[in-house]
Amino acid sequence: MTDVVLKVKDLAVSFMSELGLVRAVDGVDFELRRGETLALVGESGCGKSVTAHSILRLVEHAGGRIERGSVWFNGADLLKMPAEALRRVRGNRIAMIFQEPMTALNPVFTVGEQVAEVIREHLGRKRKEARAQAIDLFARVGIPDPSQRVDHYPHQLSGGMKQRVMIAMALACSPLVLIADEPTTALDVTVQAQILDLIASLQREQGMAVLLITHDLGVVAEVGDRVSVMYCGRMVEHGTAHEVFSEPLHPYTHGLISSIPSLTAPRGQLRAIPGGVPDPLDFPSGCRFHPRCFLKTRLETAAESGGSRICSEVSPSLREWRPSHPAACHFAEHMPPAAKEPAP
Amino acid sequence: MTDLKEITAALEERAAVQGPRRILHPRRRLHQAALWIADTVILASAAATLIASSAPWVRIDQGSVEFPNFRTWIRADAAWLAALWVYLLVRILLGSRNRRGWMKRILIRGLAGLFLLFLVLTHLLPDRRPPERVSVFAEGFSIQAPIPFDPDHTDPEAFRAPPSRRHLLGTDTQGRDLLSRLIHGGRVSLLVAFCSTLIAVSLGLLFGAVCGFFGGLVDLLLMRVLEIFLCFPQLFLLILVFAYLPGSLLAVVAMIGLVAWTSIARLVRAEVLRIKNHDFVLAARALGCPSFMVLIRHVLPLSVGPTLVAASFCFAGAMISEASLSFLGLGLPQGTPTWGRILFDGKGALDYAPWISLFPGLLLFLAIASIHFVGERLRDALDPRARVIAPEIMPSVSISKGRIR
Amino acid sequence: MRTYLLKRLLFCVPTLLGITLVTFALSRMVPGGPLSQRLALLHEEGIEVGDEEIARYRDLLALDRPLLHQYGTWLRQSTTLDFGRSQSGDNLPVRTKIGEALAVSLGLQLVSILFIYVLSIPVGCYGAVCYGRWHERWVTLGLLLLYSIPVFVLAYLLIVLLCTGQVLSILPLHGLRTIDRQGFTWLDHAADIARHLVLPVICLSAAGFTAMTRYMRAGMVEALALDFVRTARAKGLRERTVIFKHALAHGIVPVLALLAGLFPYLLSGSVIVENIFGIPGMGRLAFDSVQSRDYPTLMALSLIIGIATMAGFLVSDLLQAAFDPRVRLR
Amino acid sequence: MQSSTAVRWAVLLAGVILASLGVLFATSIDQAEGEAQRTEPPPFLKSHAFTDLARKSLKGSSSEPPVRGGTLTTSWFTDPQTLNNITRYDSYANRVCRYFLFPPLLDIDGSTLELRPELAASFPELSGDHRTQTWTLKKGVCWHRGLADGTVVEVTTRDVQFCFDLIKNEKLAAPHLQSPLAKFKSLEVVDAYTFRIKLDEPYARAVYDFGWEFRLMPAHLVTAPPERFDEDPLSREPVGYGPFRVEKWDRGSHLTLVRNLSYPSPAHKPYYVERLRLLFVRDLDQTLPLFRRGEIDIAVMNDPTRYEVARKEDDLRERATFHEYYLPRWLYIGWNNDHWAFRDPRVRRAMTFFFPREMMASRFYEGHAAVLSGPFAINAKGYNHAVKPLPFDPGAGEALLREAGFADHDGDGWLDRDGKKLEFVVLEPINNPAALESGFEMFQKELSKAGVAMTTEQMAFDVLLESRAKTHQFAAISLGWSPDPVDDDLFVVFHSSMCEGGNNFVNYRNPECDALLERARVEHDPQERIRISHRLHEIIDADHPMTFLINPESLVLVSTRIRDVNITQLGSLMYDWWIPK
Repeated sequence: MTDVVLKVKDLAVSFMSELGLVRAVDGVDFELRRGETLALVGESGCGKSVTAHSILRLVEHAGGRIERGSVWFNGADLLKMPAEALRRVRGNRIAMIFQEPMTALNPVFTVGEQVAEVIREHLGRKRKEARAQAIDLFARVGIPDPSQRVDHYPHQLSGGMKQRVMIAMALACSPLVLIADEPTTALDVTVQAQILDLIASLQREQGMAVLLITHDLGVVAEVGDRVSVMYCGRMVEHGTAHEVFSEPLHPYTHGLISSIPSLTAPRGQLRAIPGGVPDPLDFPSGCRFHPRCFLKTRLETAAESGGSRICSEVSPSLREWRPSHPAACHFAEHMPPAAKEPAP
Repeated sequence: MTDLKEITAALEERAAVQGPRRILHPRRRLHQAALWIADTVILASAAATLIASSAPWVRIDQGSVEFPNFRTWIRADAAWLAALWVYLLVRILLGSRNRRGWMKRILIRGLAGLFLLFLVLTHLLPDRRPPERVSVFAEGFSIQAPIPFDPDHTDPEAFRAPPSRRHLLGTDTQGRDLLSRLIHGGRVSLLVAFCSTLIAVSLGLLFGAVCGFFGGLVDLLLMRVLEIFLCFPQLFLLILVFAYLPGSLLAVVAMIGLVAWTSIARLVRAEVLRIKNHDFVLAARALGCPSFMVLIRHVLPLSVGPTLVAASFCFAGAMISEASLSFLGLGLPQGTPTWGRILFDGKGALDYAPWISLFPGLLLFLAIASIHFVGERLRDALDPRARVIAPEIMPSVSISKGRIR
Repeated sequence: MRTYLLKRLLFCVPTLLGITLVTFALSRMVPGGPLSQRLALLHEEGIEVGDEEIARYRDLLALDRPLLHQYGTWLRQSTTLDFGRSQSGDNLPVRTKIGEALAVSLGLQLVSILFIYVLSIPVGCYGAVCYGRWHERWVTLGLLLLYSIPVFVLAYLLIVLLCTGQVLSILPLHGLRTIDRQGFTWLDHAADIARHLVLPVICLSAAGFTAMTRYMRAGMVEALALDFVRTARAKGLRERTVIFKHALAHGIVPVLALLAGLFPYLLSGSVIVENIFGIPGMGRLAFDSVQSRDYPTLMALSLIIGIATMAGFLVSDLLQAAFDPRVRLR
Repeated sequence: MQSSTAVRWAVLLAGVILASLGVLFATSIDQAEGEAQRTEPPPFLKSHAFTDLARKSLKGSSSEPPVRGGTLTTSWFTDPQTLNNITRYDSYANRVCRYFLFPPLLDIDGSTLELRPELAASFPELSGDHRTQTWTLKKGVCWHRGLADGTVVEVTTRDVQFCFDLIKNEKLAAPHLQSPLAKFKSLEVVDAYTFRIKLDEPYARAVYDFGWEFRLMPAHLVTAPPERFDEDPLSREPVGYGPFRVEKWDRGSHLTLVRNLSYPSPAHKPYYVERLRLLFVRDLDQTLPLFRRGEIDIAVMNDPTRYEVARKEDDLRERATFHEYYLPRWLYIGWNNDHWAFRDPRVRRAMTFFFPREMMASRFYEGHAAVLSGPFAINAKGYNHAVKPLPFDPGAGEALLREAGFADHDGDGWLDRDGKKLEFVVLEPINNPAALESGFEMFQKELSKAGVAMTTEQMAFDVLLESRAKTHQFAAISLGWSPDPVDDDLFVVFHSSMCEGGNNFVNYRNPECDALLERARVEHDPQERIRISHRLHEIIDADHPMTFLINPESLVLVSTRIRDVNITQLGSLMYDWWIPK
């Protein structure tokens, strides 16, 4: 077992809203290994961003409350750590980049200053030294003539360039873990590819673990080593990218994969998962996917009575249906391989 | 944090259908109190003649039943009661959750009916209080008003009396009951504040919208006019008002209004400039709406939010400056009881009869605090970002053990 | 930058012309005038003045020349800073009168502005950071209490509490300096003035401070909700840096824009404070010249207050441009 | 927020508020009891000293001999506009110049209100037809500043000639001086100290006018030409010859006068005080706080209620003596005699019946005002005490109105006559004292009970005078008059010729009154002048063109630091006050 850098156990985060308590994340477990890219995948609103933000306890500032669970990093639980100790980890050992580079940088300070301050803070460098280090960081992330760009303001840079600055900022103290919260969603496709290549090369260079949060399965297929699929605040499937894409064990994953339009496949109506994201206030009982699950309907029709009722009563826990390929579904063995038989 | 935005959108949809169960705002108790205070102040001012008057409500005198209080009513009383019904109407419509509902329909119709009745009454009643021929404390059974003193009734043996059972808030240096003067004074203060805010908002909106929306030469010229008015300290308006129409309500309202509108104009101009380049405005233009229509239907409604908030602060400011004006000898004539005037008259007696200034000051504070919190509630209500997800989770810093490190 | 300053100066001219014209029209349109003011004073003294003396006196004051002509001569003279002589009876050159008053008032107002900004920024930040907590709620109520007390009531309360000896007698009550100050070192002079300025500055800036705090808090609440604050935290900066560097730099910009509105506000507020604390400043001079219909002083005052406010605008715009690089001075 | 902390905080805050209220209540005292009904003229001066230290400072009670020196500070409302002796006209400049810097030829003795020679050696000799006066100056009176080389310059007829020519000069802008001295046509210098002036027709008060009005300036120091005379540097740094000279004038803040012993001051005005400081306090409510801090020694109280409260405070009783005296001033409501309703004297008398003057004097003025029945100060010799002021009697008022034909014909509750409702507006200057304002409110209430609609309107004083009073565009007007303390000339107020251009705002025309006024102007014998005034008093009370209200009392606190505190008929002039070491 390559050493596990980050281990999240039974994480649950809730928000208080006018309509009552919203459990955005309800018991999530996953591990992140050194040098590996774990992709956290799910529809919008399934709690993947909230999970990412609660690792560094940023969610508390956005009003969320971490109800239970623990995040193990370097033998310590980040959630119970005193604020000062956690602060020394943020940006230093675990770094994070965000989705909209447009607003993620402070418009009134130069980009160089915003990177140098991390170096000054964590590595204790003097002002001039930090600036020099910032310049060569810009060079490493591929920003042209960095010595000039360092004194520019965010509104003078393009989206892609700003995301490179964010990456430079994250890599300033060569962190062990990089959490990338949908880093490419706001960028157009060409720039997206450059950013992903950049992250991959830096990862290889520093042996950094990357937790990539995305809803774009194409990105997962390309860079993801292992994949975790989330639905309504719960983990429904883990596995290596290859396994999950070829033989998904959970109907939701299967539905996701089969809804990817591929250039080669014959034209025709796109297959989409029926129904919509359930109401965050009252999730369906038992397995949260059962109202939209094609497997459940198929089993009902196949008159194996009593079988499908369990779906709507007991919420399935993660079971190792295949070695290191757990899925949270009662009838995972009946899952048809994705490639051969697309869902109805 | 995209999915937080998704969750908000989902909740928003849900709230639109079912309506949020309870408004979760860190200041909700304060806002509630503020609304109650505003209600009581407006109710008291509207029914001032009923509440604080030496003419009893009903007098039964050897078989003949009289209503002396009603005979002292003048046109202003009826107008104020009409205003009260309008206020209640607005309060019910805005306050409650579900717009529909049968109970509400009846209430609205009832209030509208009463409103018309009082409008009619306004024309029937004389515009000046008829002579009090009948001696006030005649014999026979009579139901007194809760505060049995007129605002200008001098109580010979209670000069500068501290608060007692007979005079709840004590009397001023001329032996007049302070509580009844404050109630009647509330009327004039609210009127002054309302009218000057009306002037300030209307001028401000007009100016700001035109300046912001049309830009170019129009903006250049109008901004110069705005600057002229802004450089014009209230002091210089004294010239015109000081001799020309001193001491009249119109003068005081004009002076306060003409100074306050500049800040609203600048606010509206900034808002309009910001909203002008939004997509939906360009879309409206693309659809061929005449620019005037675009301004009125699309741009202005959006800038109403901050304007309302500024208006509520201007309302509060007007009540205070009315007091400062009386300090300069330019406020309303010495006889008319307004909160500012009573406060000013009591200033000399601060150390030997402090209640004369203390209670109007307290009342002024309560009124201004309630206006401020209502304004704040308005701002939060109109700002979509904080509406559904309770601002309790608005970004705030978790301070461990109360120290910002 | 220079073209911007030139453009701003160019724009000042029509505004200043407008202000002086409006003041001129206002003062002439109002009934009464320096002559009737003087006759009223004489009536008060029981002295009766015959008609021919009044007629001779009127043409000495040159009141009956055509209005536009009077405005033209005034304008020509004011370009050489010769504002003529005050008609309020003391016949001092207006320049010296305003000079004395400006020196006093400018000091008082600048200290007040400093006091307002220095205090309102931290309190605004505190209000934003602890928005919704119970102690912040009491602070807000306290600020509202301060805002809703008219200036003169606050002044009298402070005087009764701190000056007259009924409770305390630690602060001086009247004027800017103690009268017999022989043998004062410059330090004593400074301390003396400072002690005299304490109460006036507090009264003058109380309302301004509460209003500014409210705007500051609104700006900070908005700034704290922006994404770069989250990034700053994710970078592991200290909480102090996140708030007072990142959020404050963004939240302070709207508050700087208010600087322009402070000048005229402070001037009209200082009328009351200068009257109560006996400080011969611009507020009192303006109020006296309004009452005694002293046209030359009024015109000069309107010009100088206009210039001061224009300067206020310029300074606030420049500050905004300095603080926010996105604002390009064109 | 946990409810427990909120409760705790609320209780704490309420406690603080109640405590501060308690402290302030402790100093408040029961209200004043009414004064007894006034019948004969009230004594001119009532001085109260409540502690033996205070008694020691009263006039004549201290045994030690007076000592020169010390500084006495008092507070005035505002600066004198200018101290140029020729162009000064406002009351503050008049007081500083007339009493301290430039004493006139004849001065008024504060206690006896008689003329006394001051700069003049003696009273002038009058020619047979009273048309020429020969004045002689006192010798040895020197200007505070002599020539550049330091030689002392004495006040001589050279200065008198210079000033007389200056006043007669057309280009000089000083109507307040040229108008009263217009009667004196020419001046002839006899020798260094005597000069003769001529009038064109005899005038009884000519000696008083010239002696009191004529002003001197140092001829050797004046530089400005007549048309720009007030720009002379002497306006700011005045050079006088009187008992005091200006040490420092900090405009808007204070004026310090220091004693000049070279001036031969008359015996009754020794002026023991070394330095006199006038503090300009714009807000009258600050006088008492300044007095408490000891920054001023004399506190003139503008609010009778505040005076009554101060009189009962222990710490002020130790530190101050309390003085109440009548300065000549009478307030009135002038009814426009050409007004359709007020043309009838019965209606005017009815109005006086409705005004509760005694209640206003005793309640709102806390007993510090005397109700008047005629246009004279209460202590003036001319006041005829046989004419009693009409009592407050609404019944008699209504009877008079009915007699004048007013009744509620159309039943709307308001009195009217041949279709016109009795409704009028009383014009008032802007800041009338609060006590008078309350009096008017009571008046309004009483009239409203009787069915007469009265409202008040306030206006700037000069506009009120210029555009409404002089042009008779008013129904009723509330004004006041400060009569001349020595010998008031009512000609300008009541003579029919004064309706146009003069001060006869109410259009009062009565031939017998005109005759009396003309005789008073030429009558020299003081006893005869008093009989004329008494007769005038009776006529005016009968015609009742005005409702005479009150003569308010001046209320002054003087610090016990000062000895021999003697208040004269002209106010606190500090003739013989002194401050022990």
